[in-house]
Amino acid sequence: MNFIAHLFARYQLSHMLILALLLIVVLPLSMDIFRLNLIGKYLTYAFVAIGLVLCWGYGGILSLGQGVFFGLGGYCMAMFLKLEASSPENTAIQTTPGIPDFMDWNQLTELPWFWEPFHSFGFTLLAIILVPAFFAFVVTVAMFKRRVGGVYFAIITQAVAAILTILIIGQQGYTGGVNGITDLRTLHGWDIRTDEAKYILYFVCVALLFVCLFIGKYVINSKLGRLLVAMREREDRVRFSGYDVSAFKIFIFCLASVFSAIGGAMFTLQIGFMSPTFVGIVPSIEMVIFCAVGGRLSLLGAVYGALLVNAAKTSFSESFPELWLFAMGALFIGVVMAFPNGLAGVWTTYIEPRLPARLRSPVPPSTIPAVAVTTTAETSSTPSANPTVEHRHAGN
Amino acid sequence: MFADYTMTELTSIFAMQGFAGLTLFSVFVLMALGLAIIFGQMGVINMAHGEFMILGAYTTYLTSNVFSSYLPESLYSLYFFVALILAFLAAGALGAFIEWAMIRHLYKRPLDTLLATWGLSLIMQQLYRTIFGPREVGVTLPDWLMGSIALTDMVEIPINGLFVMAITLVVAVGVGLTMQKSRLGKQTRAVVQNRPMASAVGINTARVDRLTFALGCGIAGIAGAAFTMIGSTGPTSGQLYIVDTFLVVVFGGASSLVGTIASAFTISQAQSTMEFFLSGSMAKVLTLLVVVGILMLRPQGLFSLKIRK
Amino acid sequence: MLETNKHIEQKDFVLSVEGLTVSFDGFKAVSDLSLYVEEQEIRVIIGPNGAGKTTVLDLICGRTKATEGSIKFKGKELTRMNEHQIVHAGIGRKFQTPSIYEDLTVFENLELSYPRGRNVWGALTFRRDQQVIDKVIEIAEMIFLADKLDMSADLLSHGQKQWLEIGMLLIQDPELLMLDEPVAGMSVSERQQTAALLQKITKDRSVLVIEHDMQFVADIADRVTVLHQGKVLSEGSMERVQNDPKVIEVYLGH
Amino acid sequence: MISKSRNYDSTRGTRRTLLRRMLAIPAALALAHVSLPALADSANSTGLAVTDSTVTVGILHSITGTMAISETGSVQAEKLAIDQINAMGGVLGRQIVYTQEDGASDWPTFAEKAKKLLVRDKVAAVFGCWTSASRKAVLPVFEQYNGMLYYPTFYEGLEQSPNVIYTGQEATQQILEGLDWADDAKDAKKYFLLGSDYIWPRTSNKIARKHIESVLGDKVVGEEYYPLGHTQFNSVINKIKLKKPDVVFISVVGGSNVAFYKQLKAAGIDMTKEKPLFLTISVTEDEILGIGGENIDGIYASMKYFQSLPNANNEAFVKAFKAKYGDDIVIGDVTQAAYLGPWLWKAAVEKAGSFDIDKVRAASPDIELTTAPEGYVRIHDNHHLWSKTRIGHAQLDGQYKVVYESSELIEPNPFPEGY
Repeated sequence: MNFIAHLFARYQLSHMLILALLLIVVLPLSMDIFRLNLIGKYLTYAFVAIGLVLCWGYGGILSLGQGVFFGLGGYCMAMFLKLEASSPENTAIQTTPGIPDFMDWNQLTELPWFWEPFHSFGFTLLAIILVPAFFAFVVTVAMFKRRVGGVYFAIITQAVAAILTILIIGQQGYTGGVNGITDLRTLHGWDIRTDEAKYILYFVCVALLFVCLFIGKYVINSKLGRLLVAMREREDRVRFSGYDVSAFKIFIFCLASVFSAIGGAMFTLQIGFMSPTFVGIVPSIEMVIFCAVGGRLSLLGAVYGALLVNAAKTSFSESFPELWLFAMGALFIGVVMAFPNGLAGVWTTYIEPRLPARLRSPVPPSTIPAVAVTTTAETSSTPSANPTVEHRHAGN
Repeated sequence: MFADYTMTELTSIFAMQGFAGLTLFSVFVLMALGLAIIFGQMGVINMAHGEFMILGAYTTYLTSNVFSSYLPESLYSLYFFVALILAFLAAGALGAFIEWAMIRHLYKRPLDTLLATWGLSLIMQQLYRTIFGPREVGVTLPDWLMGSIALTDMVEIPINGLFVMAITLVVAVGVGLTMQKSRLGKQTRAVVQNRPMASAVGINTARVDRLTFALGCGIAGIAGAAFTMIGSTGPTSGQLYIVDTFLVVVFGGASSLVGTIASAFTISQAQSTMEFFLSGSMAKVLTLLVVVGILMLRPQGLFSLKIRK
Repeated sequence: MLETNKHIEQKDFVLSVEGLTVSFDGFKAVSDLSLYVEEQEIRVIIGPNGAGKTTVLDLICGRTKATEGSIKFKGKELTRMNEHQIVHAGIGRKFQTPSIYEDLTVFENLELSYPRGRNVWGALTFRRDQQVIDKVIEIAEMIFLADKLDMSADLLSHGQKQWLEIGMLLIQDPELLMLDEPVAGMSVSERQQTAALLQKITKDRSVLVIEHDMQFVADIADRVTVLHQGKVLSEGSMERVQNDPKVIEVYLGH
Repeated sequence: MISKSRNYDSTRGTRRTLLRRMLAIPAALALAHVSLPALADSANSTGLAVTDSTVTVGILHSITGTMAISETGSVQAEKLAIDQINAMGGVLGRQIVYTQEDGASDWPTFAEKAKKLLVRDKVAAVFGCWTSASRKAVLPVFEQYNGMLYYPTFYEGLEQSPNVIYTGQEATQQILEGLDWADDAKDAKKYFLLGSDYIWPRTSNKIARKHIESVLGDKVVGEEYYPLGHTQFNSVINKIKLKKPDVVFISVVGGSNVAFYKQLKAAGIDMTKEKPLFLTISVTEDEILGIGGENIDGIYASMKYFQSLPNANNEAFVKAFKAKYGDDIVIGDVTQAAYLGPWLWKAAVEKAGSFDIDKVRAASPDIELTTAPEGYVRIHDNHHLWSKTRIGHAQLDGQYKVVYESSELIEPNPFPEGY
């Protein structure tokens, strides 16, 4: 019982349960598959937002190029699905049957070497994790070792996003160009376009999201999480406590990029195509705003942020498309200026304290570890559950 | 690739290509100067910089319309000069307002200025779209700006390119003098180096911030007005410039105006040379890659003093 | 005297700095400086503002890279090592202004400094076991903060923050401790407590201190090095240094 | 003309969608298919948004984002056509109501909105999309949910869906005639190909190169691509000067156009001298509005429609368009093609006597429109239009003067053999 209580506290399980209830029970029951599929799409952005909470909220590393990793994950998955959709029987009318249609249009006569391994689903799954992680490592290792941070890092990630977009569009024989990779049909013979498939993929997406949430929570609760908070304000001190700061930054950035890539892969599966529009600067910045709206220090907040902003975008653009950009812009400015900790900040500072005690999270926000030292050495709290911490960060 | 051409042809092409590089250089300097002031001196990242430029472009468009509708035709050839000044004032005034309403609350959070100004850029884009329509507007140029000077049969120097260079020169010298000699410039540098101390010796730091930001935005406005000669004017045109501009500033070593100019020169020459030998897309990718690569190895940029931390 | 020292076996020195030079755009902040610290010695560096005192500490702990010269710690060359590697070698550094994690509690501050789980994997799998808790409490008692363990660090007084930072170094158990103005901004009673603390903690390690407070220096120093314009002006016992005409010239001459 | 394999492809597509419909729609509806088509309740029982007095269609274009520049004209034309049809009494006695969605220049948004229009709004037809990328994004949606898309833009071809009617020209229709004209009337021998870097210019230039080299026996002296939105063209202008082509064949799109022509003019190239001759397939009257007539005076364009086309249909169309949207408005090729969409749909519905998608599809081939502003069009079995190609000569006032017109309707050939 104690152990369970401990888990509850440590992972904010009650909050997780509410989210799970919402995503697994309430939404699927109250929505048709069209809307639910949309929710599934929003959730793929939530993966990116969760990653941003880790690397931006906790690590202080703002990346304006998360779309790059979303895209890499998505493209890996899309390459596999496209190869399956381009079987020689399906593409018999082409000059070269058996290669994707856009390659045929671009006069390629054989599959490029880097496409070959994507015939294997196992390799594809590995690639979805490893390719973005490797890419993130290459991009960051030089910079973090040389202590490039903050604004400079943000601008360089932006440039990386620009480079990759131009490359993908320019090398259309290999990548599908600006159209992206479209018309994906089956996964191991299973038609991913049917309603049943959409339901199943939605639940897979939710399950993976919770896996990422738990990994994120674990990282934040670990000493590494506290080190990130420490690094954000006193990088030198961390270094002089004997930690290789760059290694931690590289790790958290790679982790965030892997989360983004999983989101991208789930996007491809649920929506049925992948295109370079995700890799660019604009979607990358939008993903930052999902995270900011939800609260840059709250993993769960990031999920709600992604859901709410996108739901608002969809409903707004159905009724007043012109107003949408105004609303979006105002949202950016408002959140940054008035609520730097987003919805989660509003919740912990304004709403939660007024709730009856039993509705609050199991660990009262004021609990801090030394209580653990004197009473039960097991309990602990997370930085995100501590409103003073968040509030103070707002002023930094 | 040159075997089929005569020496004269090659010489003239290289001359023209050099000029093309210089034009690109001027364009980069104009784009980057305003940003270099705001980012380099104040540490604020203005993602709406492109939209301030387009404000200048729309101001030029409006001025041209007013001149052609209400003023005698003889004055029309001069409208561009009026437009340049109006563009500076319009963008500067908006900049001052934005600084007051938004930026000054965020000085301690540079990454957040980035997000807030991105929001601002969305709003400005939609405003342009609502006011001027989603289509590009055609800015009519006075005739004297349109032609070219033929030096030889092959070598023709575009007048608007020369004019852009002239504007760039004037603006760059003006900014240099302002920052080095004028009261505002000295105060700005004082505030950059030590804000509390500057405040203690009686400098109104809030006013300096506002004027610096307004100056940066005003220069963006001039850049936008100048770009009507060579580029398009539409609600989203500004976004095209933002990545290039930031890279020029960062590559130059953010706090140094000389660095910005040197970096604009390096990048523009590299890009224009590569464009000639490779395809346009690959030239762009290669230029960006080299710049990013160098920045990874030398994060402080081309020009920066080695200082005690 | 320096010359003779040099030929004594180097093993006696915990730290030997030789010919150290660093220049910032031509300005030599430290110039051809040599310095030797023995085991269990408390060495105090004094000197007027801009003498290069803090820069010397920065150079030793790897924060600034030397232009020339060598820094050997227990026979290991430090100039090519990173900050964290230097820490692992056994050097701890306290900054001039208290450098603690204000978003975290006193307990967490100390815990983070505990020398275990210092790589990514170690940090992920680090567990707060009894050993860690005991050590944290032990150190906290030493730095007079045992009753403030669960307080957020930014609520501490200035002096307490200085102590906390010292505690964060102690928990690493370094062989060489470098302190930059440890009593600056402290009240008289806090100053006395700090002096006692320093006496206690230097029993089994060497300490390099920068300090302006001459009374405090006299209380703790084994030997004193005077820096001026990036060079060693004088070195020896407090008494000897105080009577050195060159030192008097620099401090009182103008 | 269409090879056997293409026929196989299109029937296979139809069978696939039919099969899906059989699964999706209760047998009762299948029975309704055999009842008299003109009966009101049969039209209302297609599962589409059709009532006794109205039928709902969708309009899906970008009205925000970078593509809003181009797509605005299409939206206006489609609304005008719908108004005119309604004024004439509607379709099968029903007034057309439209639901407009914003694709926001973002391909996934297009897919999302297309799905919304088909699944939730159950529209009887969708008029929309502009870029190839947005069409590719919505295509699986239209095939899966069996909708009908009327797509207005001239495009690269290589596609033929049972669920799309392509009212613009595919690449061969637009390009080959223009190149033949340049070779024949202007005696061009050397060509320089220039485009924005994406699929349409690349495919177009691929076809153009093949035609120039194999059919005309001429020479391509350069082929260049610049990223979308690029604004610095001085280097390529220098290359053009160096290579001295007879014709520069241009497929640059969007804001880049403005930069390109302004810089061309400033570099001392007088386009009216036709040395070299500039032949574009991407600049319509819409784009000239942004470029400025004085900057582009003298170039040629190869398209199926120009605002200045001298025929009665077009004069009425231009008049109606200006009456609705103001005298300053201009009409380009795509705008006219978008205008055809609702009319072609109306004709097909009336021929089928039903709004049912499958019946409309079956009725579509050989639908002809004698009232089209471009003159006369007819839907080919491959869902593209038979149309004429014209060469326009850009004038100072921003209009094209038609200097050449193909003598026959040109057959659409989206999968050209040998290209």
